[in-house]
Amino acid sequence: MRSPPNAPAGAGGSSNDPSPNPICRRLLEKVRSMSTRLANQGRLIDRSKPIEFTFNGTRMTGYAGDTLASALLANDQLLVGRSFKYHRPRGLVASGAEEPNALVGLGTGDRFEPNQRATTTELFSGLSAQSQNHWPSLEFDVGVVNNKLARFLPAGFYYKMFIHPRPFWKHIYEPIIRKSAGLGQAPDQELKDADTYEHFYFFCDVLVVGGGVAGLQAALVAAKSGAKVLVLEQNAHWGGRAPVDGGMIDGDYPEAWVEQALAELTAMENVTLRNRCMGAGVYDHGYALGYERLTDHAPGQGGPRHRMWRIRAKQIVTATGAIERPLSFAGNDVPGVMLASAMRDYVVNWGTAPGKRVVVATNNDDAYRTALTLHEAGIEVVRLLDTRETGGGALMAEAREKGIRVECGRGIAKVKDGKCVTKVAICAQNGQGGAQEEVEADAVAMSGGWSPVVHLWSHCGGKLIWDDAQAHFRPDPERPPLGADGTGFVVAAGSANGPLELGHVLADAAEAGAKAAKAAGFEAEAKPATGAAQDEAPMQPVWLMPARAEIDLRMKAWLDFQNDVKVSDVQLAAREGFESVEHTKRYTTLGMATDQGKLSNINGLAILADSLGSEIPQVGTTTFRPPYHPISMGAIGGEARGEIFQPLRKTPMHDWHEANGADWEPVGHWRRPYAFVRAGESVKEAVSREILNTRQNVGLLDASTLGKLIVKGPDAGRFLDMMYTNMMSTLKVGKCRYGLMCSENGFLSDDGVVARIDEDTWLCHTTTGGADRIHAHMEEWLQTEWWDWKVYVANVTEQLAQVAVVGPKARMLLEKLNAEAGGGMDVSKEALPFMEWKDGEIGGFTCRAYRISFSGELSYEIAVPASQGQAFWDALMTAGEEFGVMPYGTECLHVMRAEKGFIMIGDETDGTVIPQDLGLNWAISKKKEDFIGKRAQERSHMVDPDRWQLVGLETLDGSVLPDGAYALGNGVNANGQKNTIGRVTSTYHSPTLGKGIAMGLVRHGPKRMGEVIEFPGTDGTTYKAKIVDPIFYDKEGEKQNV
Amino acid sequence: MLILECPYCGVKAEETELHAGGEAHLKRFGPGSSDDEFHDYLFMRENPKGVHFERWRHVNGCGKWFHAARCTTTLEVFGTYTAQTSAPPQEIRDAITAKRPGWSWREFE
Amino acid sequence: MKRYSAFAVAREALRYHTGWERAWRNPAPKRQYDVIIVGAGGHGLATAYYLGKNFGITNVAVLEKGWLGGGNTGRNTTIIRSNYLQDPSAAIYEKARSLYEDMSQDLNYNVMFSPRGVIMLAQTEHEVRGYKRTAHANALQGVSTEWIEPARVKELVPIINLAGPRYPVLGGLWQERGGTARHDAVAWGYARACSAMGMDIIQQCEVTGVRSEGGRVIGVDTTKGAIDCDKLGMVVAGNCSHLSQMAGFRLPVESVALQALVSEPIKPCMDVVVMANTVHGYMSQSDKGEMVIGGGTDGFNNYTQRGSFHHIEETVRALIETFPMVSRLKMLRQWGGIVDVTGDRSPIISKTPVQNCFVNAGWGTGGFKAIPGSGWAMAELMATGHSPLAEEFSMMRFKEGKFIDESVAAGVAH
Amino acid sequence: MSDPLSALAGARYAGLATIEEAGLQGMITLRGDLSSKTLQKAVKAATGAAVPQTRRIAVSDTGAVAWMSPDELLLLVPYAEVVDKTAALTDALSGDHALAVNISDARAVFTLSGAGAREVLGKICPVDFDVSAFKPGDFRRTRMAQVAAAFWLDEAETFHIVCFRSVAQYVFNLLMASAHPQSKVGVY
Repeated sequence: MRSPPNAPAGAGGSSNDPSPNPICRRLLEKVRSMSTRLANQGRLIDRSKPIEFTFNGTRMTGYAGDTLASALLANDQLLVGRSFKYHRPRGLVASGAEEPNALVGLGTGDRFEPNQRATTTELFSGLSAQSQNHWPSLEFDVGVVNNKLARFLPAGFYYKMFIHPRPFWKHIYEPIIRKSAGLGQAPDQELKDADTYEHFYFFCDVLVVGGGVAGLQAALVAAKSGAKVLVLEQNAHWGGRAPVDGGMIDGDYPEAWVEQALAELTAMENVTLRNRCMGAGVYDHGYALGYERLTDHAPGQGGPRHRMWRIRAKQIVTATGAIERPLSFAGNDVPGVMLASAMRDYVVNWGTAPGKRVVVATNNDDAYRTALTLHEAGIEVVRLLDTRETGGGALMAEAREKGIRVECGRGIAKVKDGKCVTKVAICAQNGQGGAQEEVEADAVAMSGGWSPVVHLWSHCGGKLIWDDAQAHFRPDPERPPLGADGTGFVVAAGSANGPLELGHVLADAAEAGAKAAKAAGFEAEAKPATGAAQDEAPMQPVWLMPARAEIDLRMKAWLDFQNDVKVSDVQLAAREGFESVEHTKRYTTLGMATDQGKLSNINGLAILADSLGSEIPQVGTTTFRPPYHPISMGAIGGEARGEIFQPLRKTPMHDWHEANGADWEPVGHWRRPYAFVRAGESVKEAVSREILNTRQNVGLLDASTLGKLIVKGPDAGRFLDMMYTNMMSTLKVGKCRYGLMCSENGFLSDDGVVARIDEDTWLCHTTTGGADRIHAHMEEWLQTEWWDWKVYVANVTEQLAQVAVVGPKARMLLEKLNAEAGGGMDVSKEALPFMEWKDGEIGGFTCRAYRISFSGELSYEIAVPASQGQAFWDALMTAGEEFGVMPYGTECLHVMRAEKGFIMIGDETDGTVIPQDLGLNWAISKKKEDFIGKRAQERSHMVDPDRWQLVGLETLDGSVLPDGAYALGNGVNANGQKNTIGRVTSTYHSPTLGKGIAMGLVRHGPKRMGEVIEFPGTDGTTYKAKIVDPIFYDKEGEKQNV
Repeated sequence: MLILECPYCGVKAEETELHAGGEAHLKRFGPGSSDDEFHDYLFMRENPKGVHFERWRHVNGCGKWFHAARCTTTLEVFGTYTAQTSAPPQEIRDAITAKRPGWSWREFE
Repeated sequence: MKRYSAFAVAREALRYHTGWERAWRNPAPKRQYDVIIVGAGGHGLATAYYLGKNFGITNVAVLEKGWLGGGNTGRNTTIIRSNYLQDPSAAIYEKARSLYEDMSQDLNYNVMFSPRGVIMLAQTEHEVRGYKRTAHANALQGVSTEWIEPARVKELVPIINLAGPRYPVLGGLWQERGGTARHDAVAWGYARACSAMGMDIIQQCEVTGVRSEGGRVIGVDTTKGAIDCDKLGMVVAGNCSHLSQMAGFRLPVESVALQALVSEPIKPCMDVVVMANTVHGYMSQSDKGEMVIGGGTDGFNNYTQRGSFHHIEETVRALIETFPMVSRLKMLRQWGGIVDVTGDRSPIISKTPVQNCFVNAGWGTGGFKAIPGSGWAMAELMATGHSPLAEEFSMMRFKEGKFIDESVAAGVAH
Repeated sequence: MSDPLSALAGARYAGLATIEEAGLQGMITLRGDLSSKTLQKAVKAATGAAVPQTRRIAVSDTGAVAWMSPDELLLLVPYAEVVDKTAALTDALSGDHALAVNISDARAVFTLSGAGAREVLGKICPVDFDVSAFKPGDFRRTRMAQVAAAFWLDEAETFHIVCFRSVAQYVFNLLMASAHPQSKVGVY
């Protein structure tokens, strides 16, 4: 007897422990006794490397090289999940990405992932999987009551039911439906994904998707032409189906040829090979996504879990193979019914027996390979049912020779319902399902023919044609997806292109490789390897088994396994007028499950066409959408998470703010301190303190985020006159002027102080976050409208750290700094008057100082090189100590400007406000013929005297008006909405004045000074406010001008 | 995911390096124009199914605005050219004619 | 029309559902109709339905070049809310929302309107102010909406990460009676009801020309022949420029691709619709369990129904930041639709320079939620020449500078 | 004046490639007519290098000149000399329509060296880093994940990366993530 390959290494003790504890031993024995592992076969598994895993808490063992699916099968775990709608027990149907049933919750905690396909999950040590969509357990699921009611729940039943009474949908019906649908559990809401992800850009001449023999053949031809080639294979292993399907390539076994092709490709410098990397989608202009799973087979090993390749290829070869179609007979969803090719895979690749007595049903020759494989592995083939009256070709002869009982013109009437296959009723294919014989079997292999995987071909608009002989859609070479140059950029190769026979596949793939290489600009020669396989008889399209099955059979014949769509559902949809394939899909949910109809689409189409009395090509297909197979959201997001979710812009003093209590406010990608909060203080208290201190002593504001643009050239003045509503060309050198910018649509878009630096140079300040936008705005006009004007613009925002030194003691502070440095810029009123600027040194720092004020106080904005910003800030803080200097944040800035009646872009403006609304007519030049926005402001609605205009607002009791409140007018409008006559744009408590102050836009406002208007709050209170002048503080402007 | 070749720096820029700037060759109407002229200038766009001329800025690159001739139903690009012109250059128009005989767009054909 | 009900389903079950009749007839076009609606999407079918229901006009054809409900109606993220800022928007979206409430009963078709609530997250001070302003406006507009604090947001959306490192949630604008509906069912329900009123829904019938005489519309040419009409309504998102050109006028719209995606289905984990505008992502969970996610629009004219993938990336990373569990879900399917965008991103429901020819277009990214209100207003405008709901949405507003700009309150128009 | 500070004070990380903040670098934005003899002379005087070809950088012993756009160059000079050199350029070009601005403090500069350098950038920039596609002396302005950046490659296969100062930390973190020791792609 062979010693069991799985020595007790993983069973709890070390491998040389002679006495594992009794419980473990018992478990182990149980596992072994249930194993369906075959003694031989299993080319992908390494029997010297057993791997422990758990399924629904039960410990099981598999081998390195297993998928979770093959390991479950080897542990005789036939039942793997429950279906979406009827909660029917389901087993494995397929062996790859097309599997609809075997979806599990994988992993735990911050590495849990729902809906993972067992067939594409490589087994690893410690894997823990849970089956889905059942309660309380997989074996006993109360949801199966839906199955009993299936007759009452046909396609679209919910559109016809649950209509009355109205509240029941939201409160009763919908919650129940939602809970019973939904498949896997949601990941824990409080945990963050433990893994990281990344992207990678890659450029190549030819991208080959698929590492089967067709992909490798195409890659060889393309690579030999000198083209830069990238080959993607979704599985861990190369070679695709060929090693399982047999035949000979260049006189050798396919496996050997694959190895040699790989060696050859690996040796070529112009070739990159990636396995575990799926071609997920094809997009315009040669863009393709590769989805590389780096650590899914070994979680937690460090490094990114998935890498998304953003590929630009001149040409894309889709060598994505073909997928076998199920046959539609009653009970085709019972666990143990499997695609014939999948069954062959499980035997050959993983050495697992899906059963001991198998019925094979087919309409083509390929399933004979399965029968022969099973036979060879010692598994009894009870019957081979061939729907074709004359049966198959050479393979049939071989099968009969080996003693396999082949019956032609036969099919399956039904498989007995249950959690596994027990009995199979056999009937004439061309009948209504009257059973002629019932055989005992524990598995069924079915083959309804093959459909090329045309997804990637179709994603970007490639069209399909119907192939009558093979009864499938294949890429129409005349109508490929078109690239940037208007020519095709995708070439299908091998069975993805239609050919199924090995020799044809290789020849077609070589042609495809050559075609792609040539289209990418290389000279290529299509020299295929020679493939030899047995001749096959033509397949026979079979869309229903038996062909004239009665309704009770059709209601049990599944098309879409996961979404529980049956033949009868599609027929019902057609009967009710859902004739378009898109209607049928949506009405029945056919093909909308997580397998996206890889198994069900063509079968469903055929049933629909038949129901409509139409031909399949006339019915057409639904649109194929990316991705080919679901890809992780993590991979799509890439590296952008946590700290690097988005760029965070920092001023040179950012770290100081952070260390000194900054309560941050996001402004674009910048962070600005909202206030500097001290220990024991609330944010609100901090704001009050900052305001009072700045008004009484001196405050510092980090104004570095304000945009600073240098505009220079002989035409700069003329240009700025177009950009601003004001006249900037007449500004004198050394002076500053507050300027407004509008969009061409007339609305106020930005403001800031403009300084004239010299004869042909201006410096324009923008709002925080406005720098890039306004810079782009200027460049746009300069490059696309006035390209003959001589103006250069440079954005110097980040070159400078800018500090506003504000308050009655600001000058004293600067003078002290100068004194300490032994001299510096004269900052007296005479030397540097209000609205002027000067270059020089303050406290030893080279700087430019502007006498401008946004607070109404004596104020200097001082710009130093960014590299000196922190040092300058430190110097101001140190020297200012005796004057009570404090930093202040944006909220203090906002309140102080509101006290002064200064407008704020984004508060008083919202993209619908023109300068005229804000009483800013003084800043709109009447002398200029033109500026951006001028013509727009002449339109009828813009000159309407009823436009709301800026005023100040004060509540009668000194309280603060609610933010965003609207002023009530009389009556209602034609739609029954209460009329409004204005709104609050800014509202604050002013600690300076000890009361609430607000600004707002009010209809005829400036003419209604003193009137009291009402603002209904959302709290049930109506606030009364008096219309007042918007300047609440220092109306004469004496303080800023001292 | 378009690729457009910047005519200034030659980079075959992918869309994320570019900023789309709407229809090309607009004639600006300012003060003195009629309401209709101004309205059409600001809001009336060709929005064709087929050949279109549009503005792009190589924003994550050389920063220059340029023009592209592109088909809106296939995303085929016929060519890119300087923004400092008020009409598509002849070689661009010829390139389009070769692919889309009989095309027209505003006054151009 | 046979009524739908649980009893009807049970009765049919006993005879294997062989007795169901067609949901809508499949007629050949007549020579003449009182009204032709071009476009059998949600808006077009709703227009026809309310023409019949509210005005008794049933000699109506709805022409569709593809299959009904196959445009943006069948490819949007199904969000329904009405807490818009500006009066005209609030009026029409609230009309629509209130019609959704009774739509299943009205149409005898379960459109699965699910008033599960919609939250728009405020993640900057600017958004906080914008949404408070909207709440004030809504109170006067008769739209029920409410500003809520972060703790309440977390209660409603347990999967949210309130303290995201970048944009902590500062609160939200909550509309409890907003929600979602089954998009296809809205089109199918209207189609079935229109058909039952005797209207002809003619699919696979493309309009190839618009005929007019003396500045007045008289009919259309189609791939199924010429058809006369007294009045013509154009309700063809993604094609309105094309169609208006046939009628001899232009529209201030541009067509761009808008994308959406869904995750694989999971058990219920989010009962409300969440929109996070600062980071550009919105998400709800369908009754099937899929997380339905809306992406952004491309900046360039596009008729391919395929958008650029970087918008998907932007949306997904925003959602991962807002709902960390999303990271371990998988994208099942992505798709695109063509939306028409106007100069102020608000729609046009308007008379046109051609007499008796009306247009309903430019819904941008927000059309689904408006369907019944839009159909109601368009029907009223076509039947009577005047509709208070449509008044401000006239295409003349662009000339006057009288825009309806919803972007002003930090919100976006979807 | 105090000692000037660069954005990240010489931060360093070694993974798939070595990332180093390069400290202060004198940088001048020069806009003007690149074909003008006066300009070419002034550039040579400031940097010792000639005006480069499109998307190239010209390096001399004392400085370098990078092609930014058809009317813009980036001049690299010693940090200590940048103020004077900017003034000298302005002087030399006073008769022309030109603009010279010191932007040394507006930027951060990183070097990225080692065998994995091309791959690290390939994760975050939509640029072909194949040795045949990106060569020493090539200069490229592009997008680095979500920010604008520019870089060039020197003869020692070291990339020099320039980004805005405000996003220096973001770029450094981004490069660190891309250079994670267990994230080798292995294609270059």
